[in-house]
Amino acid sequence: MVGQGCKGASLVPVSGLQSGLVLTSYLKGIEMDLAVIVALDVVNGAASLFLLCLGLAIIFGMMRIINLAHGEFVMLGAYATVVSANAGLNIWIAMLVVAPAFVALVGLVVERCLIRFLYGRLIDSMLATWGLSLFIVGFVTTIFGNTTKGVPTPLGGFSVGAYRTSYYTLFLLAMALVAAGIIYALMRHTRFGLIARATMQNPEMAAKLGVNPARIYMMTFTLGAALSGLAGGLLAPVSGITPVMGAAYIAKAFITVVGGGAAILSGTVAASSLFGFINQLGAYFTTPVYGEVILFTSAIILIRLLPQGISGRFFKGQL
Amino acid sequence: MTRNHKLIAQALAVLVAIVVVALAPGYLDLFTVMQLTLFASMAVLSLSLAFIWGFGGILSFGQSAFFGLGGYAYAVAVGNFGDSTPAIVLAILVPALFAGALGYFVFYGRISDVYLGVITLTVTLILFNVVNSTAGNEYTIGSVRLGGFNGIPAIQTFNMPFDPSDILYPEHAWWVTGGLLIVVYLGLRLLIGSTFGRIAIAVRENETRAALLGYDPRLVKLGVFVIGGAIAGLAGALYVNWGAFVGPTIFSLSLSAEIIIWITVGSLGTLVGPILGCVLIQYLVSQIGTQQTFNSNLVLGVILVGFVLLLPKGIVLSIQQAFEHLAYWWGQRKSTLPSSSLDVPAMEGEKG
Amino acid sequence: MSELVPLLQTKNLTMRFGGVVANDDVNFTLGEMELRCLIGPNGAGKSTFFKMLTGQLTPTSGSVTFRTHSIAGHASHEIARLGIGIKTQVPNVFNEISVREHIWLAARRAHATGPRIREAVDEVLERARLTGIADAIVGQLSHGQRQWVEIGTVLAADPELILLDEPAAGMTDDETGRTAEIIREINRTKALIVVEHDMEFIKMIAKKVTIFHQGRILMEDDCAAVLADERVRDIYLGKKVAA
Amino acid sequence: MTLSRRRFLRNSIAASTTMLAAPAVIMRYGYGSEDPILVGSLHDQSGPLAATGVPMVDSLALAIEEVNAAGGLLGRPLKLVHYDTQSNIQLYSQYAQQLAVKDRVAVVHGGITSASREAIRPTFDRFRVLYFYNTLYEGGVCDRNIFCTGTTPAQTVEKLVPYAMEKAGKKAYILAADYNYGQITAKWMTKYARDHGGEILSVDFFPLDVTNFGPTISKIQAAKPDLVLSALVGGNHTAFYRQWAAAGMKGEIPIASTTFGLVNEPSTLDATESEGVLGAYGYFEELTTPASTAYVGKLKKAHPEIPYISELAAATYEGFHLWAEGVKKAGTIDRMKVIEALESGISFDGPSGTVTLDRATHHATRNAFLAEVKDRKWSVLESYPDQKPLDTAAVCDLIKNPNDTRQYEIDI
Repeated sequence: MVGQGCKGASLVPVSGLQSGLVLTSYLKGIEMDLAVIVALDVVNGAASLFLLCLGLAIIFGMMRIINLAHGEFVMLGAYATVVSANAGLNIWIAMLVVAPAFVALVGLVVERCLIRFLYGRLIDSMLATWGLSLFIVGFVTTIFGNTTKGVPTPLGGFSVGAYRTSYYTLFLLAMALVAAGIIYALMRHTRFGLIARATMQNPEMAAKLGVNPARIYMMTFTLGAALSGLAGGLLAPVSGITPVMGAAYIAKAFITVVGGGAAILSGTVAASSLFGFINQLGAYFTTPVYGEVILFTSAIILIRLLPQGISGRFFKGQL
Repeated sequence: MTRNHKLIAQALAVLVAIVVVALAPGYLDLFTVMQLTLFASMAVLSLSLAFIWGFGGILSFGQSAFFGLGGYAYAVAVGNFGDSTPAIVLAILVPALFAGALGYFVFYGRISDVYLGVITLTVTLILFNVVNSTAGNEYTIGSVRLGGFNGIPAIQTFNMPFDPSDILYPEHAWWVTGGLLIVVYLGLRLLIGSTFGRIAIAVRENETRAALLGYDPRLVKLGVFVIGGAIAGLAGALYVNWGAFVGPTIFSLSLSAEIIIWITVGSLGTLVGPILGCVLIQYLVSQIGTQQTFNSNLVLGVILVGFVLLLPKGIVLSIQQAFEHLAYWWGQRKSTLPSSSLDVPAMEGEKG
Repeated sequence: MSELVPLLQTKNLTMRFGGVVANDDVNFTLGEMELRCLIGPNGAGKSTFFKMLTGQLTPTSGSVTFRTHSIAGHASHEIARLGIGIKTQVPNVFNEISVREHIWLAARRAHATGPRIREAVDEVLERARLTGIADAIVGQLSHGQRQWVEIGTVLAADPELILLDEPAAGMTDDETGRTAEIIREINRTKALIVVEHDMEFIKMIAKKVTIFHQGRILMEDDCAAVLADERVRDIYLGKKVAA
Repeated sequence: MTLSRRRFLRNSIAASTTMLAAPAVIMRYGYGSEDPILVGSLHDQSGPLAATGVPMVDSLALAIEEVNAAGGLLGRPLKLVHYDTQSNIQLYSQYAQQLAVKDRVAVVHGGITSASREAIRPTFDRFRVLYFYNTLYEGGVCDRNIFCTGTTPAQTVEKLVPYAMEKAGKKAYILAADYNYGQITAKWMTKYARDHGGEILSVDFFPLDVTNFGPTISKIQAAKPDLVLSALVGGNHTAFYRQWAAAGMKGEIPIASTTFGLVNEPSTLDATESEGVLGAYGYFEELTTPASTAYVGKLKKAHPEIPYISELAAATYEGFHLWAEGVKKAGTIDRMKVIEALESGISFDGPSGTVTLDRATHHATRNAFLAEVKDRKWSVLESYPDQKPLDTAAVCDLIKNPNDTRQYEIDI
């Protein structure tokens, strides 16, 4: 490890040196508060990733449709929040009610007008949703222009030792847990959940049970859209709001969901925890660039080792 | 009988294509010729995925990785050698080798379906990130700076083979690019008709059955993948020759997706379709940018959705079907079995 | 037929999926040019057994020996090249390819030269009565026709050992009879293992019969003895076995 | 490869072209050179860079209107030929060829990212079309066919870093976008910090799609700097300022940026998030000189939806007028004559003050301003008149090497 004396001695490898410094001081175990903060970052990274992926995972896991307009659904959630909050609505209502409700409505319309013609056609559905994503970006740009005034982050910050972080981080974590809990309860204890699980495991079986798969698909897509909208609403106060913001999310979400495998909840939880952990730690100890490269590389290795995703190996047949 | 007719029709079409390529510069203005050069290089890229997806059943979301590698390999090599001849060879070899390594990793790991898509996509993203962070002076290969996001500008374009002083004019570049497009098309057509091509189609149709007959599906897919990678690399060199520039956005997700769009619009499982789809979409995108009324994304999005809903089989197969229906109506055909398509269409979504 | 020269031998072959045991300690021997029928209720492990023989599944434990080659866990194409061909339970064909091409793909592995391959293709087409639909696309054929395409494909590859999983399923009486005839004809030069439910069909072809039950071999005897056995009747009538 | 065969090939090709060329000659040279002078524009109107590109085109259109209202140039009206490059580098190359070969424009204004400029610069060199790049960038382009009218680090970063250190302290932490602009700007920041006795604790680069800055904010806190220097770019990176404020860091460590506010960040962020950020550019909408207020008034009247008029729009406006001055002086739109006229020290009094073209570098000597965000507006604190492009001048001398076409990376 490089000693403190090197500080500022050379120009180019500065960031490497500094991460080395932070790493040594971290490993020395002196700065307990820093360790807590880093742990919070990691958990926050995983929680945001989980929230971002859940809607995509539900749609993919149950319908085998990869919704490439997922990022735009998130963006619509953010816009719904920002627009209603700036119009004077309470920020919490804007985030937690308006965003998911609005995007659910969009999802319903999209399912009725587009997706329902494409069931069982994985590639076609990807193309159509890609087209949809372009359309939504163009539409939002036409209405709101290229940028929009955001909303400030609620809740404020707090200190851990010498470090400051925001309560909102904790709130995001809580919301991830709540979302996971609600989906779990929905899947476990409702008729919709029962049918949905049956559909997940064997679509033909479900059809034989006399369930109307079209209705289930419609509800699933709407639910997935609502969750994407919720993610957008929750991220609105901590992101840059532009019509193209969705593009930043889609690749990572896609990789995470596929890495997680077919089990919606356990797979997504496992994959987003793993990838969030790797990405954030990688970003912390090296640079954000390598954080991403490390994330992508580990995703490749994971899929190579577990060709059916994490849940194909460890959570077979579970939620 | 019909088989022979088809062959004659195809030979005629190729002949017409050769004549069009040869005569185009005389009848079209220079800009149109240059634009056609671009379209033709992109069409070669389109063919590379059309082959591995339509005939090998491998859907790669990262075909632009090989395209980009080919472009960069050409740019670096031509900058160092000063002669485009070995550079073009390298632009084909480097992506082919890379496809070999990646394909070995993927196919021998029995990765398929959407997982394969994710891996190829992710490799593209890694390449983008890596090349993007090569802005510093230390990232220099020979005498060529990689240049990070800004890319490598003012790349030397094609010269006459082994004569670097004789740089091709735009018209000649068109002959080279258009000619290579025809060569690649014919080569693929022959390959598909060959034993290897027929085995590849069998593997696409039913991997288990092919293996139970003694064919190694992994090896066959690897072969298809490497050929696709090599063609994409060639396309990369042609593209760089057109624009004299290469940058990391060549590895972008949107280009990878666009190739898939070309093929779907044109008709998966054909070779003519992907060429048509590519030219059509490219032309459309460049036309959209010349108008100010509508947001470009909006227009492109509507067209794409419309295509998937109204012409899901793509242009070529839809037209062909329409013709077959017509022919049927006129009672010119007695066969009880509807004939197969021009090439063999893939059955997507029915697998797995 | 004698068992002096085992063509195929499995020892303690076991396959587990998680907690489910699909095959348990199967010791099975087949002689050169033998024709064996496998029977047993659904879920008895017959198809799993076939999949292990053809490399589609890697056994949890135990060995499979084909002549002198240990083949357990080898890739399907390697086993196929040693000379084991299979017709699977559900028609397993190339849907978008013509019948002729289908047979050709199998025949070209077995024969060296072009003319010889074409000869073999025509011969198989004739034998499987596919000549009339040789240029049709397999995916557009009926279920029964596709069964024949698959049988033809297996024949064209000219393997030493042929595994047939329910060859007569979905066939008319006429076709069933023809299938039995072909099986007997093949058996003049090759060994076969045939899985079937149809006892009438078994009676037409069987010499020796092996009964699978709950993943194990329940008994192995000649046809008449097996059909007379109390336990076998119980199994097929769904009663509990007192063994 | 024998020469004779190659020559035969070339000859026969030439022969066939001549034979077939007859109709083409008519098509190609069918346009007359009377009537409007065409002005090309390549800016992104859709995609991630649209927010940057739209005001630049609007500003260019305004400048053309003004010249037309005053009777045009050389007695001919001007016509804008604009293509939306859709944030796509390939389309830059394509439309550059279209402008150069098909439309045969007299000049092209455009390019936003350095990558887009580098993609089209060789095309304009090759087809001999004069090119103006009006964007703030990292400096170093040395090419007689191009004029760069935006500011470079020596004009702005050189002011911003010492000022911020003076105010906040000597220890700085640099955050920059992970591409050439960010990387080179980070080097300049480091240099200027060192020159003034400062110390750089760390330089972190971020891909343009990074949206989660949690680990970075922790890292910054662990390093305990007096000052954060930011060259973050684009909508996604705006998230940094929000997460920074959310963590309660806003009042703790001040931020100075070379990019913040170039599009419209102060007005899209909440006051609590943007308050106190320092920036230095060649122009601010808030400047109260008569030329500035007149320009802002006209542009906002024509395009009320423009959220903020930054250096990018102003430099585009000034760049166009500089070209017009050059044409007036040369008395022709012939490329070489206009270049020579522009090299004679042409200047224009624009919204940012007097802008003069530098002969040796083809960059602009122009005023720089330093400002601080106050209540979602920039409050201009300092102005630095007539800043020369010293960074590019260190590596580029087009008087001595008129055939140079490189972009130098300046050794710092």
